[in-house]
Amino acid sequence: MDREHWLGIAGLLLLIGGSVFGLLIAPPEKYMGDVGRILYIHVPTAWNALLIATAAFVIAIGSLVKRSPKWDAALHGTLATTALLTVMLLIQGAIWAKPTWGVYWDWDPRLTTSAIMGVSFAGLLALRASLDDPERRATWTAVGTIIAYVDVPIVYMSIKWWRTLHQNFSTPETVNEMMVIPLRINAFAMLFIGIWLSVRMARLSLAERGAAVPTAPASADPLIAGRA
Amino acid sequence: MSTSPPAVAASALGRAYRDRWALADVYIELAPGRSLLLAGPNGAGKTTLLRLLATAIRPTTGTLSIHGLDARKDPVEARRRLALLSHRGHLYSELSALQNLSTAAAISGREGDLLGLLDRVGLHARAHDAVRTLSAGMRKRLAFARLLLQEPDVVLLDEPYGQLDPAGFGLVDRLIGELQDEGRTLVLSTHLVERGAGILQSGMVLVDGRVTWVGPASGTPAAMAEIA
Amino acid sequence: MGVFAQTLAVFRKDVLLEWRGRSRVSAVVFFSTMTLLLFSFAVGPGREVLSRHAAGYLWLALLLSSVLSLGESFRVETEDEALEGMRLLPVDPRALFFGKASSNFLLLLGLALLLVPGCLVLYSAEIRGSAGLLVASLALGTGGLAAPGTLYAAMTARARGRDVLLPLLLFPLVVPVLLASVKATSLAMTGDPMNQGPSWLGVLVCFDVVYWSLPAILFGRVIED
Amino acid sequence: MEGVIVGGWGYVAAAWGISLGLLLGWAVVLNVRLAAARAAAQDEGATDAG
Repeated sequence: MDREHWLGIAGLLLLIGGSVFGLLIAPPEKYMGDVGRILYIHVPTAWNALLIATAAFVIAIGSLVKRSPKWDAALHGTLATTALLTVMLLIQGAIWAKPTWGVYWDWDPRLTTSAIMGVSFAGLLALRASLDDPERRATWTAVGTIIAYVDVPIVYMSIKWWRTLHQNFSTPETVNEMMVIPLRINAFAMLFIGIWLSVRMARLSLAERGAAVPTAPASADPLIAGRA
Repeated sequence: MSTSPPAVAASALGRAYRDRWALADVYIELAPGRSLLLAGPNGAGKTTLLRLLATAIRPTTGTLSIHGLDARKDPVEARRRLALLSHRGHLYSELSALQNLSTAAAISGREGDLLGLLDRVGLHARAHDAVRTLSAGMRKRLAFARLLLQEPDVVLLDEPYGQLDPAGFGLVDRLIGELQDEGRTLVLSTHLVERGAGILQSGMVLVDGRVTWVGPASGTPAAMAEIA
Repeated sequence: MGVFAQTLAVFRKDVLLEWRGRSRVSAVVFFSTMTLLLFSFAVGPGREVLSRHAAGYLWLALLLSSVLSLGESFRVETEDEALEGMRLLPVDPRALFFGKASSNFLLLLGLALLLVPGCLVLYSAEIRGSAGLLVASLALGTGGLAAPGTLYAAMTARARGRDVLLPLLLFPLVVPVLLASVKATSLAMTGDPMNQGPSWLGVLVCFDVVYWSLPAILFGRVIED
Repeated sequence: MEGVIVGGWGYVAAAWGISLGLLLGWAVVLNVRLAAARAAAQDEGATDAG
């Protein structure tokens, strides 16, 4: 059994625990009522999407420096996981926005930034899929990831200046203990599951890349051209 | 033996594409002013070797130094001393022959009698015509002029006789002779083994990405006959 | 030989290429004019709506055309592997980037300036703010498109399905530039009583610094083989 | 204190359901593809050896 399965199992158990706590035990939110429970999955998803995107950025730099298939596979894994979490984030955000703001989409900076981040990362996955040469694919994915990641705060700021209409999420410090617990549990649950998914994707990426280059047989007594 | 470093020193040079070695375990040690003939059937790795020597592609294994400069650490300096005549023309088809030359001259910071260069390769009359209107043979001549412009210490020629008419053959022979007289180092690949053997010093036969024979150029036709 | 002199040489070559290929450049101009027309068909002939959103349509037309001209600028480079020829000269890759990006910038800016009269005529837009703000917003905005566009065009020119990949990668990236440019251009067209224009220009300058420096660092890795 | 939202369990169920569904679906797809890729690699290895 691959080692990362322990993380997957831990994440799954935590997610079950956090869900039960968040959905059944924690009291309804003061203003949003039961709809506020969406935050117990939404906020951990958001944290981890950003966290794993940051990991992708760091891995992209590493991949440019190291030029090794393993770094590229790790980058592929974190990119795919970020894209998945971003899609979840958008759907949760839209569902949360409907009862809260009355519309599914309100050009809120965070939601819009997530959408743009999702499209950027999906674009990188599409770029990967259209390249055959593994070295070029690795370099270009890494370059694209660095640029897309650096762009995230720029997009966020620009949309914030462009239109400020956001109702801030409650932060764990200002809500009561019963609300902090499911947030924390689910944050770790999503982190573990995110890592598990990234590692699985990285393994898949390596496996689909095909057999590793066999080491070239070096002759003990090489023929040296040009001496004659 | 002189104490100056070899013009071309390759050690265990190899390049893999996916799980296939296009070239592996190549050793070259070419003193300044010497010349090397590359022979071998189609797909043997001659072009890959020349592109590796030209720093157009990165080696998967091994080291390359040009006049003592590590080609990997200091590619810009290495490129100052070498030039490649490639299958690919490296020409802008919209620009005129002269404009192609003047662009290359300006970017590499060289000055010279560009019209004189075109005269040397027999293209003087077409200097102001767009490259797109030139025949394949004329483009080859123009590519040759571009190489001469760079005054390379190490001259890399990939199939210099390709696409040329008999007059072109004579021109290439003459130019190669001049380059040798000027003390430049030559690496040349050609299917016209007899022709190459007549004007070069050392020889090397590649089959399937491996070096199968090295020796004096005069022995190359016999070595090629053996593998045929 | 410094990076600047090399950049200048590359820039000169690219301007020359654009001049030689001016029939293609003019096709891009017609395309962008066509998009301006299409927007009015989509929105309807209401003069008031059209003039109010003229800046937005102008930038969308520019964005759509930029993909064509950027893609074209690398088609001539990959046709006969001419870019590889440049790369094998003793040249700093940053010079190749800055030269290419500058010529693309010049082309887009020219296109933007050509589209302004189109907007004035078709959308009955006016320049109620300052012309200086208008030109500055167009220049800073097209600058923000040209640099990352050059980097991504260098990549997608050699990928399968390049025609869809370039906009897919470039458009989300340049959203900030689009937002800020539309705001600034719009202020120049509809009037700027609160004098917000300069702060949007400042924002664009910051974006341009990021969008020109980061790709310049990464370009060398993108074009290597 | 205007607009305390009452009810809304439908939204909660949709958000959690879709999220967990996506996670689960992706996990299954990923592991099936990985198993297939590994099986293919093993086949190839067997033919190479044989």
